[in-house]
Amino acid sequence: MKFSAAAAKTKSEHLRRIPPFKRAEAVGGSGRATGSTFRLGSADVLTGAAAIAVAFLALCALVPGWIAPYSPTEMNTAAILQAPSAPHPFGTDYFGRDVFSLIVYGTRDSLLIGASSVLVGVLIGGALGSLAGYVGGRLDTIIMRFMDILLTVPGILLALTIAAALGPGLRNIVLAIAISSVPGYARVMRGQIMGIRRRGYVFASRALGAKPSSILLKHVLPNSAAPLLVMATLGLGSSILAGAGLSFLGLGVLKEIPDWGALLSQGRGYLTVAWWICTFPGLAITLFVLSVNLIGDRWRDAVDPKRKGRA
Amino acid sequence: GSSSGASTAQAAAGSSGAAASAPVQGGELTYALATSPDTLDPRRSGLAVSVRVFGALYDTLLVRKADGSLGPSLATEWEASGDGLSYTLKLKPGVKFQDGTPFNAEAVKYNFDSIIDPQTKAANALALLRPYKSSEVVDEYTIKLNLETPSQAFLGNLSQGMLSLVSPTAAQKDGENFGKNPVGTGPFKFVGWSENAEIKLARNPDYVWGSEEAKNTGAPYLDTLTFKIVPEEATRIGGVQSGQVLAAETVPPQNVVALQNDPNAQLLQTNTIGFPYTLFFNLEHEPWNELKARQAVQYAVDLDSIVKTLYLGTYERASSSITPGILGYDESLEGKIKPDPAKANALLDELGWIKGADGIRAKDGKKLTLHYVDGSPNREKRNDIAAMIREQLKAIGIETEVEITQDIATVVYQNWDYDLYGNSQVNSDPNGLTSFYRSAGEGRRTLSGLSDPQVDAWLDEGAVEPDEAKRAELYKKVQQYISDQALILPVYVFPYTVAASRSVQGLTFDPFGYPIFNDAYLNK
Amino acid sequence: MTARLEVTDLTIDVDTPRGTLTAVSGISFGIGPGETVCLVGESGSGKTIASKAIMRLTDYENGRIAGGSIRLGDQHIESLPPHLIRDLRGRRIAMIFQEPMAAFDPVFTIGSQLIETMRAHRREKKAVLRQAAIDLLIRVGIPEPELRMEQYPGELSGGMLQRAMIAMALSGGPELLIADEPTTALDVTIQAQILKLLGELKDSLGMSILLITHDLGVAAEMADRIVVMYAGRIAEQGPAALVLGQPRHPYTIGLLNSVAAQGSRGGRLRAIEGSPPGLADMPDGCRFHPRCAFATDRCRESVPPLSDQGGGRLAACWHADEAAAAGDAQQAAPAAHTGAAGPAAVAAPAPRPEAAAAHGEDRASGSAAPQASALLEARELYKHYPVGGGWGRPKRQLRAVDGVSLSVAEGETFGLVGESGSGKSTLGRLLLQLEPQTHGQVLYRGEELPQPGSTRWREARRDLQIIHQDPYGTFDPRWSIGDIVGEPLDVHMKLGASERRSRVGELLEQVGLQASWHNRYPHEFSGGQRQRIGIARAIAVNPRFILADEAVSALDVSVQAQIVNLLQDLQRDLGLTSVFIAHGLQVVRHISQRIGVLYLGKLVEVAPSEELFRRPAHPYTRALLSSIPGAPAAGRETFSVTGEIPSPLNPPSGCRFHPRCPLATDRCRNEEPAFAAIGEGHAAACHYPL
Amino acid sequence: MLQAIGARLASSLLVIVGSLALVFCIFNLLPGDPVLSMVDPTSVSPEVIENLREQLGLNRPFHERLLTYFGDMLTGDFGRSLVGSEPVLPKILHQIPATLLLTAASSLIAIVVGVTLGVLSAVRKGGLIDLAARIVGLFGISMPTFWSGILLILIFSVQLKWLPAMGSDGWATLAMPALALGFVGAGSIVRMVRGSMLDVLGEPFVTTLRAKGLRERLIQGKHVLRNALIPAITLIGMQIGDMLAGTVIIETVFSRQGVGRILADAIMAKDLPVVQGIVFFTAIVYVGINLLVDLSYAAIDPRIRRRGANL
Ligand SMILES: Nc1ncnc2c1ncn2[C@@H]1O[C@H](COP(=O)(O)OP(=O)(O)OP(=O)(O)O)[C@@H](O)[C@H]1O
Ligand SMILES: Nc1ncnc2c1ncn2[C@@H]1O[C@H](COP(=O)(O)OP(=O)(O)OP(=O)(O)O)[C@@H](O)[C@H]1O
Ligand SMILES: [Mg+2]
Ligand SMILES: [Mg+2]
Repeated sequence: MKFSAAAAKTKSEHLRRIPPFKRAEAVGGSGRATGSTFRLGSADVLTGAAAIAVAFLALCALVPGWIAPYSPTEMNTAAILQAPSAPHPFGTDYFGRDVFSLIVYGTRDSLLIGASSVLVGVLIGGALGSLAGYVGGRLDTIIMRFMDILLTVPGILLALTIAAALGPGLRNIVLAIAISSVPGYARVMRGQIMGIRRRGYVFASRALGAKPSSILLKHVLPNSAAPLLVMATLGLGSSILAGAGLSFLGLGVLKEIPDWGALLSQGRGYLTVAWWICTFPGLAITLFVLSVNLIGDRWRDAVDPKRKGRA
Repeated sequence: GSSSGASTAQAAAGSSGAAASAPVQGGELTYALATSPDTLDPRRSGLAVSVRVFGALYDTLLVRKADGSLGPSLATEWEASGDGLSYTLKLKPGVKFQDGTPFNAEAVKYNFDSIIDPQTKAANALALLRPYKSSEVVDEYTIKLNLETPSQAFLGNLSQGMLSLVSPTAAQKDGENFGKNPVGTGPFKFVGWSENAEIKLARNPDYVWGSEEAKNTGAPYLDTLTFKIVPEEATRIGGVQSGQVLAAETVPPQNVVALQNDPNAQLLQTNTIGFPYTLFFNLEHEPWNELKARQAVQYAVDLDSIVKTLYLGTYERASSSITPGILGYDESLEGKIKPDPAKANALLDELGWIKGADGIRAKDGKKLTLHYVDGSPNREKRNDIAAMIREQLKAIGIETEVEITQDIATVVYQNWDYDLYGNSQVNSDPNGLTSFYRSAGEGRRTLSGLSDPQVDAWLDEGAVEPDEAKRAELYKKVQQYISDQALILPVYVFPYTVAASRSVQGLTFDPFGYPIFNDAYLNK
Repeated sequence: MTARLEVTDLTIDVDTPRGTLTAVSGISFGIGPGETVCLVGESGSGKTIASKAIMRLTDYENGRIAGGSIRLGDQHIESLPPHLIRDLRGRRIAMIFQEPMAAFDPVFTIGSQLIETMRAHRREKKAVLRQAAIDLLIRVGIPEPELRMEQYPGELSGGMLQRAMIAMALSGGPELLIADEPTTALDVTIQAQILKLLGELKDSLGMSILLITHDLGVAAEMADRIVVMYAGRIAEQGPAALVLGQPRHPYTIGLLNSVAAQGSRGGRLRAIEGSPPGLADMPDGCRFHPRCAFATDRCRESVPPLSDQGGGRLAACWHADEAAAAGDAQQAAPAAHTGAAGPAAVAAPAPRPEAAAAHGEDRASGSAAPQASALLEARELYKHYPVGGGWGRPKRQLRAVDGVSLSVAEGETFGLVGESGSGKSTLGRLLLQLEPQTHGQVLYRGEELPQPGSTRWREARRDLQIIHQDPYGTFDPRWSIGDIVGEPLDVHMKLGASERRSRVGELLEQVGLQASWHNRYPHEFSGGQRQRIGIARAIAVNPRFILADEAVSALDVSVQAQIVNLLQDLQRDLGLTSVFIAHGLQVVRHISQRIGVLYLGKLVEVAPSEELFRRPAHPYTRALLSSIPGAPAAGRETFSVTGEIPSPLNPPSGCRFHPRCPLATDRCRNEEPAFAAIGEGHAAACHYPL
Repeated sequence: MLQAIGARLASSLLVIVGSLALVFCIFNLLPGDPVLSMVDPTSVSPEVIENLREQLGLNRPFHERLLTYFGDMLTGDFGRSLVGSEPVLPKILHQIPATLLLTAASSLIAIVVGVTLGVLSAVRKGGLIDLAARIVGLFGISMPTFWSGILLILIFSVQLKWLPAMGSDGWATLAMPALALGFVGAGSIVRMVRGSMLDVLGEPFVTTLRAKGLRERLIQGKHVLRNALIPAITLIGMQIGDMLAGTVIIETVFSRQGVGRILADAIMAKDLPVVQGIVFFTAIVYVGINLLVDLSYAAIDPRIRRRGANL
């Protein structure tokens, strides 16, 4: 087989030779939606709607009292399992709590579970992945092997261990979800870093005499972050779902104000008699995941110079 | 309160019409269980769900009849010695284990001796058999059981499924694996168990020694009895509604109504006996060692409303430490304690717990908190009870920390780390109260942690008192003491519910709430 | 069967996120049977999109034919339904692209991609098609065609792929072959081979060719007629000789002047000032007017029509006569074949003509020999990369640089040329000590450079700077250009915020950018502007030495000229020493005092620029020079090399050039020639120097 | 080649051994005592408990137990369950086929649905189909499996009576669980495939293919898809891993046999030998998935095949 390094090199070398303008064209002009009437502008309408939704959810998380008509803990035993109606737009649950208010008040913890477990996962996974990718060599092997090992250890086992070691509570659910997500983030980050460290601007910076640490901080990390952050937007939703899953397996915490996942898990037994108890929290999760992802996609397109101008 | 007062299995809904038609031979009954048995070796099992299967696989020496009295099964006659230290039982001749091993005194001796042998790692059976010491084989069909101390509960316990009799040959041969290859004398023999899926039993054609408990004392009508293990409520009920299984146990209250209106399904329900779901205060923890604090909780919690709200009227409220149907049950306790937040507040005020700005009481800078431990998953909506109690206690200034944990063994039974913890037990004799309220030995303790010589004395007396009426009196005293001291919050009596297809007929339950499959048949 | 292509008033709109823009406005041209037409013009002038429109490929790229017609024979392409268009593509019109490597699907074999093309247009047995494919590969000069059929694109060299691409284009027997910059990505030697192949094929098959290029040399060599595009319009078109020899549009004249050509060494190039407009901000009137020396109000207000200028030539200029006259006046000097040699100050004047001229002369007359003290010296440099290995394969050594000694004098500009993969960049990196060498020494001012990481190494980084070939890739896309230019300042001098700001502003102005642009981002700049930013960064900390690695190769000629001028000015003003790597031989010749020729990791010849061009001693140098597109210089016989540069993994024995050398003997095969002096400051490694 | 396989095996072995050791450590950290969950501590005397510990070897030092465990494992002895005291290996082997089948079926669904929707949405970028496919995909990743599972049961078993609600015998019982699980994976795959299809559609070689006069369907189905799958394969591999983990919940909901349920029970009961046995199995599956991923890379991408990069 006549595959020489010279040939391998040629491609990138030649790509570099294309005038910069053309390179932009090469990646910019992608297939046109044949015969579609639904065009570019609608992406922004969607993103706008998503932004409004997220803003609304943020409002719910910060000042639920402004939005919710009832207290989330108020158990009106005279009005249990009421179908959606004007006073209770999302109905009431088996305690007689107003489902709408529950969801509004549950926003904070839900977003918190999502955000903080993603944050922890991204920080740990990102750090390990960067280390593995930037330093390389043996450290890379060790870290990635360990990530593989972590991947094979079942998530509920981790959750249980953490709950057992640190006591029950939201914090531990978050930690458990975060730790299970670490290998994924680490992998992506490592791949990114390995790609970015070969970029021209890293070479240029090194040629200028910049210190490796400052290259890592100023060039490599900021440029590697985008896919990780996009992955994190996905993670926001899946963490809430993972929390719901733990709650389903009986590892949740009984909080005064349940998060969406817990609402969903606790209400599932009522699906046939009172569909509204777990359907609306489910829709809340969907709304959140949907909007965050739409925004995430849009934002990646905006940040990623390669995708500039793509819907 | 319990209207009937009796422990008769009350089949609700459709089963009434069934009695008329003649039983049909054959067919397979699929019966969905909510959890999986741990083992089919009765000696080693610790789960009530296993007993549902034991009833089909095994027989016990005695049975508890619908009226609460003891009846013959494998033992035809029994007689206690004057000192109450031994019982002589006459056994039914001609009984064979499903592997052909004859059932006789030797077999009984083997069973009971192996239970007290630590090698067997016996579980609940060991507790039930206590204070058994040894057996003497008087002749082939007569056995004398010797006890360490007299026990009035002993005989009754012989009717419990955990003391079913296993084939000595098979038990010795299979050793540890016996639980996966059970052999008994029951109406069904074991065919196979595929874990987490199903346990398959087949009709034992030789079975002619059925107890009077079922109408059919011969071999069962069903050819096959298959237990499916279906933990998820919705799936279990869905299974009956879609016809994939013919019966499913533990119907959630919210589905009861729907099932009652379902033309294709029927709902069978019976109350269980023993100790109702009861919340125990931990008397070793401040401030719950003080009567007034406990009383305050007692007055603050509106259990009637909780039970009604959560169980939608399908569960009965418990009022005492034992359920109706148990000897000595004190009906006078029913409705005795009415919720009274004002009184509750007053009691706490008296103790010096003062409401702070956040509405939570505090004393000496310490908040008034109650550590409520409950198991997981949300069995019988017990977590929801916790949630409601938390709300109600908040109203009188108590902050409830609810801990839901999978690891009850550690949190509760090892660390005793709870202020309030709930438990229930299926039992037939009030003597079971001992394990909750009698001061335990050195270094050990009970759920309540009570240590009162008076109670100990009543319980000890009750254990040996041969006169039923006097025994009942003793246990009434205990119940009143428990109630007066506000040691517990009795919550509900658990009804065993089964959703079944209309084709299922003759399915009944024993007083413990365990299904009796011998009369069951399928209408084509 | 061959028909004429007629493009009339073609206007193409493209939909972009910013709205619909017009990329091509009302262009008309025709291609007769068997004719070669070259479409020339700077980047972004609309050449590609116009050619894609001919095959309606614009349909897939948010493009729309908004007006005009494209007629092939009697078919109106602009209105054909998709299935008919598809039938046309590849069969009647075929296309080859600039990037052979990117134009093949990397995951299918060459053979399957060839056969697939044929199957799209004819039904035949696989074996027949396979044989046809092999025949085609033979026809385009691919050795061992059967083996190549089974290979993947990644396993073939660029030149070979371009041949395969041509084979693929030929497979449908097209009447018209559109070649969009088919050789831009290739080495000069390979370019010459490919152009030759195209010429031969055209003659034997009687196709028409639409050749798109920005290289006037290529156009001069290939074209029967030339169409010059500017900003989406046609500026001038006509027979090649006329357009190149007597250009009548100021833009054509400017383009020709921008080409660094023989005899102009050291002097300033006559660049066209400014840069082409973007699609979104097209000037009114004549689109060239902002850059045109002849521009009047008329030009600003009304669009000049493409008018007949005689001799079958059309030009779109209100002042064609004046421009042509001015151009003619300057053509006193013997016109080179490209017609570009004439110093025609037609376009906007250079910023500091006098200084430039003066200095240019100085330099030119200055001695080329490195008698001044050497600033940088390389002694017996080797760089071997271990490749392969792992997973049980033996590691092999890739000899990227294989024993190079050279010295660069203080104040000198040393040019480095050679084919792709010859080791130019590697040598450059070694000289700057950005990579450790395998063997040998690099002396900076007589001392060896310290190891990476040490303080002195960092100090050296300040003195030795690099201008990268692809500036865009070396800019962090998230950094503003102020930060990019300021990065060396941050690394080497701790300046206060305002000081830094003013220094950055100064630097930006020094390279002809506005200081106020410091907070813009790289993607907002054109290629030429980006290269300026790169230069500003390189000179930010007053280095002693600059390595320009293909610093202008990616730029349009007009912009290239601007940058070359800028570099020369800066070198002079700052007293810089530099090494200038390029594959554009003319540019190297223009800017450097001495030139080294690298072949497969070895220096084969070093000589003063003019000397090298006048009397190349090594056959390889000679071959390089004669590969420069356009007719060979008078008095020099064509000297073409065959084949491609061998793999540096196992270089040929003896003289490394022998497999491609027409003069090779047994001695060349066995004995490695020494690098010996053959004249003053002129050395070559050849047994039989010319 | 042999060496490559050897290295591969070695690293796989490392991961497996590492996972087992990690789980062992985790269990060592867990408070609580398996013996306590085996017997009723209120009725059993401390001596009995001590005796049981002794029998199970639980009071020997940690490292000794670990070594013994690995030693026994080498001889094929995975120990006995602490709860049912049956041997672990047959217990798990009995359950593995069901779990593997479910994982495979849901992966198949995820891949088929995910790739199809991803391709459709990329090809019809900006159109209604695109929007629909993306939203369907996002729904997939925003619905907890237990919820969608129950919903499926209510629709297809209870209402329509088309499919059995539970069990693990026969294809009919596989349909809903695989659908519920596969849908989640499909969500991520849609996004990935869409993104990478768009990237590839922008590649210059697509223009070449069009210029050759190939049908658009051939271009998209043969060329673009194959190239687009290359970056998607890693994600698909990770999704398969996630689906294996997801069986814990799905097996419970649909009352299927499988190691997922056994694992959940064993963890709750602190039944280390069983957990270890299952982790051993999952580790092997993960290693197998990785191998499969690499093989598919090689199958799809000749560059890797020729270089024999990872195998
Ligand atoms: N699909 C597209 N979407 C938006 N703009 C486009 C598209 N294709 C081309 N353009 C614009 O049209 C103009 C002409 O582009 P074209 O590729 O034809 O130029 P060119 O003359 O071939 O340049 P080069 O020499 O760099 O190849 C450019 O400004 C480019 O930005
Ligand atoms: N880091 C590296 N690892 C392995 N091989 C390398 C490396 N860098 C360069 N090479 C090889 O060394 C040889 C010389 O490369 P170099 O980039 O110096 O060539 P060049 O003359 O600059 O070519 P071009 O004109 O294409 O830029 C090539 O065969 C290349 O593949
Ligand atoms: Mg172009
Ligand atoms: Mg180079």
